[in-house]
Amino acid sequence: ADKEISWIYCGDKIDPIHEKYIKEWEGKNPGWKVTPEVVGWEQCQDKATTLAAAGTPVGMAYVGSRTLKEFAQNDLIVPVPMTDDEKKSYYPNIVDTVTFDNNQWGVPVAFSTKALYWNKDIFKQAGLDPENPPKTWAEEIAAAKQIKEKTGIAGYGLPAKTFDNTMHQFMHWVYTNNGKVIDGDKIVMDSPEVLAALQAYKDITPYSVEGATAYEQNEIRAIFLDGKVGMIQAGSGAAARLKDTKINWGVAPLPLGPSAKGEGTLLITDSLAVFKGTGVEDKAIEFAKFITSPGPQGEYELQGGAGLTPLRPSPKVDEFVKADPSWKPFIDGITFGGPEPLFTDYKGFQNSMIEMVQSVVTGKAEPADALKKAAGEIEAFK
Amino acid sequence: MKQPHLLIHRYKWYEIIGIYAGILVFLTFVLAPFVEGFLVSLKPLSQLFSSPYRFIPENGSFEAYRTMWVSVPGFARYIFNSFFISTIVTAVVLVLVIPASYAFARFEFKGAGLLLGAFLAVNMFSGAVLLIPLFRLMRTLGLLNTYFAIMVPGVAFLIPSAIWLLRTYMMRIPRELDEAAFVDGASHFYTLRRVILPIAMPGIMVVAITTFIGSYAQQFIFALTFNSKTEFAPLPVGLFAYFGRQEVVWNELMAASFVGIAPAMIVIFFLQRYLVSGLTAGAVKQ
Amino acid sequence: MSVQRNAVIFAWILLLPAVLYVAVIVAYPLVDTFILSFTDASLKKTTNWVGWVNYSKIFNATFAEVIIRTFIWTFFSVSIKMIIGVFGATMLNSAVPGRALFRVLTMPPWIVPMAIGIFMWGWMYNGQFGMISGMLQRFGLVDAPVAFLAQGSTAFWATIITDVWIGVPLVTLYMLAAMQAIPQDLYEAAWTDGAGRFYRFRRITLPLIVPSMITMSMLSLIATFNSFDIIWILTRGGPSGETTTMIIDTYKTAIGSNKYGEGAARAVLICIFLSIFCVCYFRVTSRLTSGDKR
Amino acid sequence: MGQLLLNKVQKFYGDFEVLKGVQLEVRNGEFVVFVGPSGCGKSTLLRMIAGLDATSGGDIVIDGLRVNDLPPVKRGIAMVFQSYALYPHMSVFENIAFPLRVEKMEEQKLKAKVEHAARILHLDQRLQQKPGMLSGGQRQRVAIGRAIVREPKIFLFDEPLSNLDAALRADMRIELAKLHRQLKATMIYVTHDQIEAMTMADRIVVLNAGEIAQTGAPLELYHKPANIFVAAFIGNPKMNFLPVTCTGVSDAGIEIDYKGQKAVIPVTPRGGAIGKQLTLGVRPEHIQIGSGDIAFTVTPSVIERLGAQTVAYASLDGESENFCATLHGRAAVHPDQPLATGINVADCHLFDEVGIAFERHVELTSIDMNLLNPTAA
Amino acid sequence: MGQLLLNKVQKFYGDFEVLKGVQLEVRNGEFVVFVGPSGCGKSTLLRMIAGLDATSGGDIVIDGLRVNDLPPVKRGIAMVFQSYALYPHMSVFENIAFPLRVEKMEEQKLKAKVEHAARILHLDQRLQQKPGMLSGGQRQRVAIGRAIVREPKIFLFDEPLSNLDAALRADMRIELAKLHRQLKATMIYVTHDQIEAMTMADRIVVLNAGEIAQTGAPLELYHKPANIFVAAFIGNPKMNFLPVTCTGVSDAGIEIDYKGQKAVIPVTPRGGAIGKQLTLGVRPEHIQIGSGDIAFTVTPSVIERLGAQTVAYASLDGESENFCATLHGRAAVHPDQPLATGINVADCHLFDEVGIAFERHVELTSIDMNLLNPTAA
Ligand SMILES: Nc1ncnc2c1ncn2[C@@H]1O[C@H](COP(=O)(O)OP(=O)(O)OP(=O)(O)O)[C@@H](O)[C@H]1O
Ligand SMILES: Nc1ncnc2c1ncn2[C@@H]1O[C@H](COP(=O)(O)OP(=O)(O)OP(=O)(O)O)[C@@H](O)[C@H]1O
Ligand SMILES: [Mg+2]
Ligand SMILES: [Mg+2]
Repeated sequence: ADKEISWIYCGDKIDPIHEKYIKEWEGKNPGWKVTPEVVGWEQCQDKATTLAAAGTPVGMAYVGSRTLKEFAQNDLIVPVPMTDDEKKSYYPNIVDTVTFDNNQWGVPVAFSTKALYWNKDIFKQAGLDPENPPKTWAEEIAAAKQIKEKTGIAGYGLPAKTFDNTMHQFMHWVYTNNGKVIDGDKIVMDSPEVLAALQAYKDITPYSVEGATAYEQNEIRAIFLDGKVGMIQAGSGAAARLKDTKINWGVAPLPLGPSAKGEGTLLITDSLAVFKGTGVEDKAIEFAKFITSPGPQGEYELQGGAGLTPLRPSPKVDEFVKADPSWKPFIDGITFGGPEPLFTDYKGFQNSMIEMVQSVVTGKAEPADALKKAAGEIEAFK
Repeated sequence: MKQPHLLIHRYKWYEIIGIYAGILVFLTFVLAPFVEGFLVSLKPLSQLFSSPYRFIPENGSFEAYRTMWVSVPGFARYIFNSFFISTIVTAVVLVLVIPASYAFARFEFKGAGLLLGAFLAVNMFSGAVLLIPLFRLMRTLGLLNTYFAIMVPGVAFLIPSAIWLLRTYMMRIPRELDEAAFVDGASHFYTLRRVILPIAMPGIMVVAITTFIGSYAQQFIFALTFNSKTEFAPLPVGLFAYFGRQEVVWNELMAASFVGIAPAMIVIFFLQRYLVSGLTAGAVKQ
Repeated sequence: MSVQRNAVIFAWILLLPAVLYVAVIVAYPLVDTFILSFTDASLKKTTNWVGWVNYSKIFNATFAEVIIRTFIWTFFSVSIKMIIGVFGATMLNSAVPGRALFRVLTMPPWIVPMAIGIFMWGWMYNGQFGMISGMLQRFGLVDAPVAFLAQGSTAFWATIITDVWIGVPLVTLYMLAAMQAIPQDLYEAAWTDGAGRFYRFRRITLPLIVPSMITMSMLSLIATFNSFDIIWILTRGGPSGETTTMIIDTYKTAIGSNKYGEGAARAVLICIFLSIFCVCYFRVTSRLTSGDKR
Repeated sequence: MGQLLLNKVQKFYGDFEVLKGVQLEVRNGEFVVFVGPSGCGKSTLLRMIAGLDATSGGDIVIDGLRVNDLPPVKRGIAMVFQSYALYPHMSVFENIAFPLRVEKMEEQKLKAKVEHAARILHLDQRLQQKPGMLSGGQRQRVAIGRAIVREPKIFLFDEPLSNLDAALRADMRIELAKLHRQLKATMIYVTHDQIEAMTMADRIVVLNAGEIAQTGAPLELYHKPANIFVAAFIGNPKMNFLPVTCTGVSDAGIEIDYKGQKAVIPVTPRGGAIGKQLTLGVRPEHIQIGSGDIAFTVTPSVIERLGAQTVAYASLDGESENFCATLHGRAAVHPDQPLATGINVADCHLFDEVGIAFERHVELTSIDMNLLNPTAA
Repeated sequence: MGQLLLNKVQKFYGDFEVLKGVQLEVRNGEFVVFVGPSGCGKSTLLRMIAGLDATSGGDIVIDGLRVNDLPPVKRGIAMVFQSYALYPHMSVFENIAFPLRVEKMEEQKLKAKVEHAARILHLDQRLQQKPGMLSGGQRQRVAIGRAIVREPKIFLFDEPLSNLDAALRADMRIELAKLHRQLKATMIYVTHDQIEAMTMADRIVVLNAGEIAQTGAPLELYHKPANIFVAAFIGNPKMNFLPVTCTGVSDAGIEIDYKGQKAVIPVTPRGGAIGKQLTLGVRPEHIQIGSGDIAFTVTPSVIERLGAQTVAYASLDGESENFCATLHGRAAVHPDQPLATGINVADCHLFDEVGIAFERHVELTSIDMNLLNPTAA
């Protein structure tokens, strides 16, 4: 009988491009079969974890790269070492997102970065230059204030719901101010850079969409699409949607904080992790590398609409950016971007971060205190 | 309007208004989310996220009720699965619960109270917490990725309340009926089958309905964890198919929800009489 | 005495399938959970016996807050459910045309898959696009959109309301049944003595449904205490943990952070709390209902 | 005051006419008993008087006021239900006090009233108990107590004794009769037990299928039943009926022929009876051993010896119904042994072919002076 | 055969001794009635005989076989329950056929049996109906039918008539008596209605608080009650009791003094009675208007005129209980008017200070020959 590589595939259905390449790979590897199991995004990762924890791991799963450390430390996954050539083919910093203990633990399969979207009509209405988006936090806050005061419309969309992307959004601010949460094994979050980011959050809140803690980023995006907020930071997916609206919009690199060294963003990747104990680890690695190799991956990520940023530079990408300049800010940010911090108890860390953001946004705590408290808490989650 | 014969049921005009107002308030609370859900299902996706809030959807249409079948092709199968699973679960629960309730209602034996309490305690642990041990068990039993993976734990968590309900009902059946059968030489089992079972039918109906609905509602978490095969997935899991990577197809999701619960609603509509009276009666009117 | 002994044996034969089933499917995982609560089980392949560590870890200021919050949340949710349920049952119990239809119309929240019901509430609570905020703005009661899930205080109540909504149909149904079991002649006697509708409700209906209310509130209490999906889908226990109840905390610990040992300890704690409740309940009811028989 | 007038009172359930225009006047202070077989409409009529059931036609007038549309409390009535309708969750005190609490009576006065009622009904010791702890008779008294405290003009009772056992029923009968004299209130009492009716009523109303069959004092119904229905219904064991032929009419009465024996029954004849098939009625207690104006031999199949009385049941030739005789306690009768019996014409009742009685020549006042003035009792 | 022996049968509920060593023998074909007040243990005893309740002590022997540990069906008994315990979902036919279905009797034979039973009980027309559509009496007959088809050795009835109304009760009494003669089976019948006991029993067993107070033929209990309890329980209205003093003893009987009047009661004396407080018992039906061996004047407060009889209730000086007299239907008594009455010593009962009767000089066989040979009835 055929040997099987089971693959937990997040989404509602298998992407046709992946389907095509699975066929191709199966054709090249007779006796092998890839059996994807489609699981909705909400439960995708939990399912892979549960299966592994219960001792029946799947061959391969689509997981957020942030969990790789936890999996690795608990001996659930096998390393997927990359050759230097392979590493070089990616944009900078991307390989870092899957690297831990000098080893790669997953193959990046999806990548996203963020940029600032602004509504030109609202800018105009508020007396701002619609063609000149804010370049720094100070400008951004000032613009938000002016919009709010002149038009009554919220100037900025700040998502702060108890949701994972609340931390992501904040990490964009940290990385646009050259901040860091963890350095090797040391928590370095209680730093002036991060404090400045948190202070900026506090400063912009009054001019943001009412009730920030009720919204996550997709909901904020919907408000922007509805023309009810001046600026948001969002992924490439927003651009695709904006094209269907009457809104006059622009997209620019994320504004920078006072300590910034250059354009930055949080680099979020999802990876294919190969689980230990299935007996097909080697073949699974082989397949993972195949399905993320420049050919298939390039086709997959440039379909647009899914909000993905290309993982590797290529002539095709350049062509693409030329055709649609709104892609540029997303790629420019990569150079100074940082990875999601890797923690053993990633959820614990994330909860503390969300808590910190929320306490500042709702005015329950001063930024400095909140930061100190969170920095203390996350020590336990390394 | 026909005047009731019992004058105590004759209302003054202001009482009628009061009652209908009360019912209106009550039903508003109960149905408001459905109204919202229904409106959502009528609006085109692009219009969903638009303010100011408009109660009546602009150029609303039933388009979602058509496209939902297209965007999630297996949807009919999910509804069928839900029905199928609930039916089997209900049948198994009844088979297990009827004799047990009879034992609790009729026999005095040591530890009856304790055992009854133990059944209640099952409800104190929510399924979510037991997920991992349950998963191991399902794997040991080799039930993963089958219909059984959803049915087996489902039955276990529905048994306690079913026993409580049916036991109360059976206790109201006059004991003389058992005794008469016993005197006539009927075995306990014969008595249960020929005497108690038919008389307890209204109570069994109630238990069947509540179990069916309970099973309908509970399938999600078990289905998700213990089953990976799309062909066995029930409605609640199917509904999650409308959550894309970036986008929830809200209007189709709501449309699908309404279509999905329609069969259960129809069942309830025809059985509500039995529901209320089955809970009330119990006593055998001779 | 053999007659009796045979009966007892038969009773056990009848019980055996259900008992065995529940024992294997539920009791086994329960015991597993109990044992787990004394280990450091996590994603790691090896687990160690740690004794009471998990339990001692639980007791800190934050968790005390969670416990208190859980109790308050449960208390309000159950009370409001009972109040609305009794109110609804009273309305549906009146002899007005259309009541059969109205009775059917109370059922949907019970039938609809829970997650869907919660999504619909999520829509209602949405500040920008939701019905409640929209209506309030339309009628000029507020001038800016209100995001009900944004503030701890409103989110707390929003989750309670949703929980109430899901629980109300069953409570209403039971209360309706309890009311219908009250003999009609009691009302006629009271009416003959001049008691008005409200007086009859207060002095006859209410006292006589108390036993049913107690039973229902206990069952409801167990369900509510363990109510998970509602809070999880609406707020994930936020903002700032202000809707985190014990079960949410347990889930976050066990499934979210993969600390199975600590999660199990929390689950055991929940069960202990509920058991204490139920014992008290049996005490109270047996006292309340004694001597009330006609 | 507690005077009640029923004027052509009708009740329909759908197309089914339960009460067919009942016409009745009840005097103040009277004790009226409605009797009749099950389903004849007694309860329905009572509930209409109480204001619990709607009236389909006719008027109900209490003390000159048409009350058809008034709620019960405004009619000045109190009702004692067959099931007692005690509130199981309230103590005896609270049960009795209920109507006063509704009125918001001041506590002091309320207490005095309840205690007074409890004393009358010998419930003083039970006031703090719940109804569940009381015996049937005590419950019944609580129900009456609840009616008493309101001091209604009219008491309505719906088979209040039917749930009690025989001994208790006898006791309660006496207590109710005493209570009636004590309170001097109008009482309307429904029962299907004719002994209750006979012993308690000033006046009995016999209902048959929604119509009044006869109204009168108990002994009037016993001695002068207006028709076969009443004759059969009143008296226990019930009257025996024999088919006879009318052979002549005179001032002394009607001459009849029973299987060849002729006798003149002292009743007032009505035109054209000669030759017709009539029905002769004779009560079991009027059959004597030996001979009489009409004599016949019966063979009892069942003998019931009650000590004080002996009841013999026999089948007569060609009759399907039992023929019954009540004899004294030591009567020498034995099953399956033929017995010579006789009846006197003075004890006989005679009914025409549609069941209407011929009036007997009996002076009722010679039996009970009260019949001259019923309300004086 | 259907012979039953109860040997020191005891029943405890916890520490509460419900039956205190009951000793009784029931002959084949006998109709035995257990009577006694509510709660005296009648039902418990019957259920122990049936095998529904366990025995705490003693033996139950049916036809020489100790059956204590046998299930009901092996005891050869059939039981008719007070509530009839009909299966509401089965037709009358199926209800009656139930015991035969349990036995898996062959269809043809089963049908014949059920139809035979239905004919006996006049249920032929009702076989296809459900119990809910039947009247009380019909339901009762179905319950009996279910007992009959099994052809048990012993029939057990637990108050089968208590749910019926008076008229139906009288009819069913006769039918049951007929049935007993027809089937010639042993029947044990529980009731708390002493009229039922008197009319149906070959032998009555009076139970009082878990003990047998007296066993005997109905008229034996009526004329020669062994103690005050039985004297009061048997007879309706119940016996009147007067406190008297014993002033002398002779062969003719015991001389007593009642408020100065002296009389000799014809009873067999027992040692040392002189000077003691005794109780004189006299039944209401033995009180006559005018005079007698003992005379006294009473003032009736309540008069019940039943037509055939008149019952007068009066209070005697210094007595709390009602004094009751049953007079003939046209007796000239009126409430609150003093009435001279008398009793004859031959009708009197006399009880010692602990309530045990002195034996009366009455020849029972002069009243009913059956008492010589009770089973011949
Ligand atoms: N709600 C109703 N709908 C239809 N018919 C009714 C209703 N209530 C009573 N009846 C009919 O009216 C008739 C009279 O009923 P009612 O209760 O007055 O009888 P009753 O004389 O009190 O009998 P019982 O002695 O059995 O109490 C019966 O034939 C009964 O079937
Ligand atoms: N299961 C039981 N547990 C405790 N006591 C009981 C039980 N059943 C009966 N008793 C008691 O035993 C006594 C006799 O009861 P039983 O039912 O035999 O009386 P009964 O003579 O049939 O009365 P009734 O005429 O009211 O039917 C009563 O005092 C009763 O309280
Ligand atoms: Mg009636
Ligand atoms: Mg009994």
